[in-house]
Amino acid sequence: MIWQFPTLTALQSTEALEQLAIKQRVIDSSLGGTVPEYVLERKIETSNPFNQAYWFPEQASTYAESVDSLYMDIFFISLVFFVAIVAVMVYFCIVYRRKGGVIAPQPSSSHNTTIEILWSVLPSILLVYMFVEGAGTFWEMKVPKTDSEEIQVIAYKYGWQFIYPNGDTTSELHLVQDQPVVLKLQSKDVLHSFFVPAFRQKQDIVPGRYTTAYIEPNKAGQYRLSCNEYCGDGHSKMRTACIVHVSQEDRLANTEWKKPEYSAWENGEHLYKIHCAGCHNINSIAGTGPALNLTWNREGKTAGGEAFKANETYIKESILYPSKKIVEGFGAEGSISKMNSFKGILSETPGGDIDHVIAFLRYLQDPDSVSSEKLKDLPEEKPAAAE
Amino acid sequence: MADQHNDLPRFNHPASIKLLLAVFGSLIGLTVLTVATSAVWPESNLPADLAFPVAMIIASVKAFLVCAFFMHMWWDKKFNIIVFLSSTLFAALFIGLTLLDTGHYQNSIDNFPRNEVAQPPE
Amino acid sequence: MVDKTQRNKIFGTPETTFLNHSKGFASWAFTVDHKRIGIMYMIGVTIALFLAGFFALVLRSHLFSFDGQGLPFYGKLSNADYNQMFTLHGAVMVFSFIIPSIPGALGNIVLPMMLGTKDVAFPRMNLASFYLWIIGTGCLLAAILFGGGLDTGWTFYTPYSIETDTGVIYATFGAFILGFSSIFTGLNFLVTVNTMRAKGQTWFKLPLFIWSLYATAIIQVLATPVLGITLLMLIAESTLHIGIFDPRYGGDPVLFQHFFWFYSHPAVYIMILPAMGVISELISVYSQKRIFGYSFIAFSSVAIALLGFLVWGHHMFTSGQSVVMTLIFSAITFTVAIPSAVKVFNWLATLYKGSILLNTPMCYALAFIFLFGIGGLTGLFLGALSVDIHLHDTYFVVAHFHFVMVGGTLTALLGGLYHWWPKIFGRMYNDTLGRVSCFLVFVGFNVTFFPQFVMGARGMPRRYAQYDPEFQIFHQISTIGAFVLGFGILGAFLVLVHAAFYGKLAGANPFKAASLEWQSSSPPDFHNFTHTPILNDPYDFDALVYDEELDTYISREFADPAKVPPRKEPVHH
Amino acid sequence: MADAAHDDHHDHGEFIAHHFDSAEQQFDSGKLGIWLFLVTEVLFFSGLFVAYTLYRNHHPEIFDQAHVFLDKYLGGLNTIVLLFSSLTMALAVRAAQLGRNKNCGIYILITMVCAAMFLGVKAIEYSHKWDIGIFPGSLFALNYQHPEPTMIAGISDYLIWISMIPAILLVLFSVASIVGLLTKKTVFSKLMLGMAITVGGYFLGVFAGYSYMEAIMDHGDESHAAVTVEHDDQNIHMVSMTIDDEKSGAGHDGDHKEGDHAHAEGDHGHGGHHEQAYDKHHPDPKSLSKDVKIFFSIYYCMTGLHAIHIIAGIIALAWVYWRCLLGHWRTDYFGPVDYVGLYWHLVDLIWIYLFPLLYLID
Repeated sequence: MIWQFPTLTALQSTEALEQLAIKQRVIDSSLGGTVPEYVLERKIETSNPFNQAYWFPEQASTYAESVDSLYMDIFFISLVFFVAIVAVMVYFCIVYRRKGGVIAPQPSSSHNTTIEILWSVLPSILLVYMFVEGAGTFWEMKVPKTDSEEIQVIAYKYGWQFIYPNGDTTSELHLVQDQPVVLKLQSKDVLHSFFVPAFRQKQDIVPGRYTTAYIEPNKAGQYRLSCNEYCGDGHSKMRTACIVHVSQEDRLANTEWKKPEYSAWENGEHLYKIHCAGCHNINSIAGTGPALNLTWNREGKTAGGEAFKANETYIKESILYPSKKIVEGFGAEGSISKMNSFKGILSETPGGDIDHVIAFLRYLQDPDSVSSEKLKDLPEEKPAAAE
Repeated sequence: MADQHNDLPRFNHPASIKLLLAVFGSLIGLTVLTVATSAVWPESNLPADLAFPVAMIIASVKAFLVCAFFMHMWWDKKFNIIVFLSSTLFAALFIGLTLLDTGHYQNSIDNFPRNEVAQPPE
Repeated sequence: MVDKTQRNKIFGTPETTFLNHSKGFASWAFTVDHKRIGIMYMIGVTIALFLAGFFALVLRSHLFSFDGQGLPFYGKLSNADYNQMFTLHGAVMVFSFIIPSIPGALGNIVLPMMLGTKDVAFPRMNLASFYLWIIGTGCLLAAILFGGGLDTGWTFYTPYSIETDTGVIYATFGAFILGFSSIFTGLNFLVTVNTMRAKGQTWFKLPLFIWSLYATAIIQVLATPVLGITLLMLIAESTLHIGIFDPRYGGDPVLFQHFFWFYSHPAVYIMILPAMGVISELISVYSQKRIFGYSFIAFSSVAIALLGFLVWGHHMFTSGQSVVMTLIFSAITFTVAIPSAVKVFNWLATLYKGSILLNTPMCYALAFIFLFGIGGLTGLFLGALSVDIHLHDTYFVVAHFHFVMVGGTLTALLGGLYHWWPKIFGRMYNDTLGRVSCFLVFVGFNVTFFPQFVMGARGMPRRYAQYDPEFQIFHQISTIGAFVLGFGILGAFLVLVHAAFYGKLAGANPFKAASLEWQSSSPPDFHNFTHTPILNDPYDFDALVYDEELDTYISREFADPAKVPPRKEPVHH
Repeated sequence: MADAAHDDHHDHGEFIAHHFDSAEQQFDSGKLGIWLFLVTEVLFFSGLFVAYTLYRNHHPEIFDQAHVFLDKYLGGLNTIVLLFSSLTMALAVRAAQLGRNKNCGIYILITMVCAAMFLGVKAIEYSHKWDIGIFPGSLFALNYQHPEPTMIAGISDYLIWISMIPAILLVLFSVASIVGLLTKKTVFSKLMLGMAITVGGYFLGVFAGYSYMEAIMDHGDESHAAVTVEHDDQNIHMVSMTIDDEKSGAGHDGDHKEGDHAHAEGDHGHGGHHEQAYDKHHPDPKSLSKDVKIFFSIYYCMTGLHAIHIIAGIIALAWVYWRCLLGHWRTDYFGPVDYVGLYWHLVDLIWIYLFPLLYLID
């Protein structure tokens, strides 16, 4: 077992997804019990270090290629410099070695400003190239396209949960080829880091805030996904798979979706994050709209000077017909609200989405006032990740 | 400004008592001024944004007086002055760059629902 | 010109030296002599090196197989034990070994002598620095004995370091104390160099080792206090929950990283700058040639020290730092490459037309150029943003900083020890065995860490107790290399220890070196010099002539004029 | 030290260390050394200033809510005490420069007394905060009835606990001084007397702070009716923090009702900042942001670290004072006074910034 060399079976990248079986192997875990581990076989060129395939796993995202090519550029630049330095060093050591113990240095210059300035300035041109190239690709990695799908990633000790726009969850990441995705990452406990080598993408996950990672997967296949920031005893167990499907249909059919069990307010919060968080804060600071943690049961005035109380009726009306009663300070009387109507987007039925949002608003004011009983049958929404 | 003491070694520059007392007087004056400003400012029509810079300017004037005369910087070697002032430069660098960065990502913290942060064990 | 008896008294074998002028435990424990403190530091850091090296071998053995089965005779390490091993390896190596190694051991002994003075400016503070080192290291190790170990990684990242129930408080307190030890050394060196140089020794007549120690000391004084307050705040966070770093109480973990790296990036230069200074000395002495581009090397040290304060964010490219700051930090990071490259080019130019003696210290110097070359160049990969995103926190980074820290600093430390050993103990080492151990270090090092570049680029994350089988072959090569490296280092120290007791007498200046410390007897007198040293250019090797009677090199001024060969015209351009 | 092997050409004075060539070199080294040490001090504090700046920038509201618990007049008193100690320190350095050991000793003693007095006032401030549950970090539990009233003669038991240490020191120093007098160890006796006087300074500070609190409390009680009607800031100030909160139970309750009323009114405000309308000098714990405790964490870290520096300063000053008594200072050897002086001024400098940053937020 110890001397068993790894098998580097070539896997044709064009193979259909059906052939991509996840091999599950159970290995002994010091954490107690057993933990399944995904062993992913990947194609790696093993003989030629001058080829980028030697250094890198498969390229499965749009920017992977430019990362690799910059790497190889720096590799060759470094190689030239390194070989030159070592060759010069060895050459000097042979030619000018002390012979017979006689100390006889030959007269030579001890400084030469021109040459010193030259060898300071010329390499820096290469450095500028490296910076510009690296920064350009970095920008691509960071700035999402507008039509990207948003997937919530929750990292915890020691595992992953991926929540798709319809609320379904998986414990592996399932993406669709050529469908850009923004991952909104959050951590349940300590620092983690999202890393998929095939995408060349990595992002730390910081508790208490969101971080985002943007990916444009462009090649179907199954890749390693690992935690890259030390998080405790199970750090090296915090691995899963990232599966890029050829199409949306394929993803729907070949994924084991887990339907979540939410309580009303939890679903409300989920809806808040999807639909409201852009304009409404929940930290007492007004954003484009009023802060929602102060909303429930609040009494105030509309832009027109009319008094209102933020009860169920008012909130329901504000979500469905935002322009009717604009809160003072957020728009003129009679103008069109900055907020879009959510009619047809959030269900109005009793026990539906709007009621869940209201439960969330109440929860924000007083967590004890809201039942935490789980909802067994969440209303069916759009199909998974439909665009 | 130092007293004339020709018999002293050249590294010895006693400051005059008058000067020290004058500096002390100004320091007390500035302290009273800054407390008074802070008491009056909120009620006055002066722009609220300026209260903090004004307090800092007063503090810096006080710091200058202490450094220059109590700490003898006025008569000290230039090198020592550079050494000391460099510390504020590096502290400013530390504060500045960190502030710049946290300012950029502060949104992602503010928008994070606080109840989702793992709660401390009771 | 002095008479023969006096000359022999100055350069001959001395009767009393700093080693034997007083005896007994107390004469060492309460000494304020910089040389004795230096030797105590040397022993201390060596123990720390072997301890941390032992941890390294344990964890490398563990990684021999992908599922954590370890070596057949070795048994198995649990994940928790593995995490403790890499943490202790890192923490002891960084805080107790590398940072104090060259300044504490070599700098303490050599710096005052290079300045022709009797001691550092504050000798008692120097002793305090050593005792703080002992207390600090003791606290670090107390984490193992009383605190249930330490498993945070040497970086103590929050919130993990607050949540874990291992001895983080012991360890952070230890690192806090070690920080003060480092500050004391740096402060002492800065003042000594500023106020206590020999008469007529201007800044540009200082050996480059002094320049590099000076630049190091600037960092120690400016950056280390920030580590102090960071660790205090971390302790306050884990005991009182002050809510600065812990998100559960409203804090920001990324802020901790800013705090930590504001110190720890400059600390990287605390580790490497003195090594560069040692190499500058070695290259010029063993080529018997004036160092090429003295002022460029001198200023590049200071430039590295100051630029080092502007690039801490490059440890945080993936941490959730803002995009704007990431771009800024990346751009500044590349500028640090220039002064480092300048040094390498200047060392090569010094070799040109020299008279190169390939003895043990020079072998280490050449190994340094090779290994630091790789370490420095791989830094470019990590400075380039897009590539760093992929390589961050993988074995590529592990390999990169080991090439700089071990391939750089440890190699330079060994080279420096071999270079100054005859001066410190008055005895010569076995050069053949020295070179053999140097070769083992060089080969073992490359075998250990080169495969890690490949692993890293292929996506092997660091700090993994278990890993995918495809990486196993690289880990196996690496583990074998680590044992070779361990034997090499052990051998290098055995050769030195043997030399200190049984080596041939070395003479005052066996290597024809021109800086002032070689104008004392070997070992030096308690007061360093029994005469006022004659100030000459530290790189003017023609100022020295061979004295047959003493079998060593002495200044022309002391030599018999009849036997002195004519002075070559110095070449100045 | 100067053994035979050490052929010393210099006329080394009594206090010139063997490795220095001249008094000037020794002085310059010491001076550069202390400046560098001050550099490390500035950077040491810089970490806390970073924390302060960030939280003030990103969460101005918690600073707004929290600053009402700090009394700018007590802070101002401490500022003046420290500035005065700086003056006497500068005078002490001057006396040492002129070789006047006795004057120097007196000035140092005054400096030490001021330092201790500063700590006394701080003890009043701290114990008041603890009385109402303002503890650092997660211990923070603002509650005007906190803790159970266990005060002795109207004095906070926290204050009594803190004052135990100086009280013990006072006894020890006094006894040591008398013993020294009896055994004719004059210098030792004087040193101990000086230390006893220094500790006395602490109680002076406690007394000053306590009297001030009493005064504003009395003032507040007399004009209580007027206060609530006129909303006179000066008069209502600190009512919530007077140590007699529990004694004047009735008035206190009334105050709360007043506050509850204001709260109810405040609810009708708009923009979600209804807590702002609440009586700003007596805020309801529920109306405060959860993060207010971070302000107090920063406050305790900054002022606590500063107080530790004051204590270290007193120890250093005591050493200088001792050497004054021994008559060590001469016109060519006064370095240690100067160095300790520089350190003391730095402690003052840091307070000069801490004062407006923490106390004068409005």
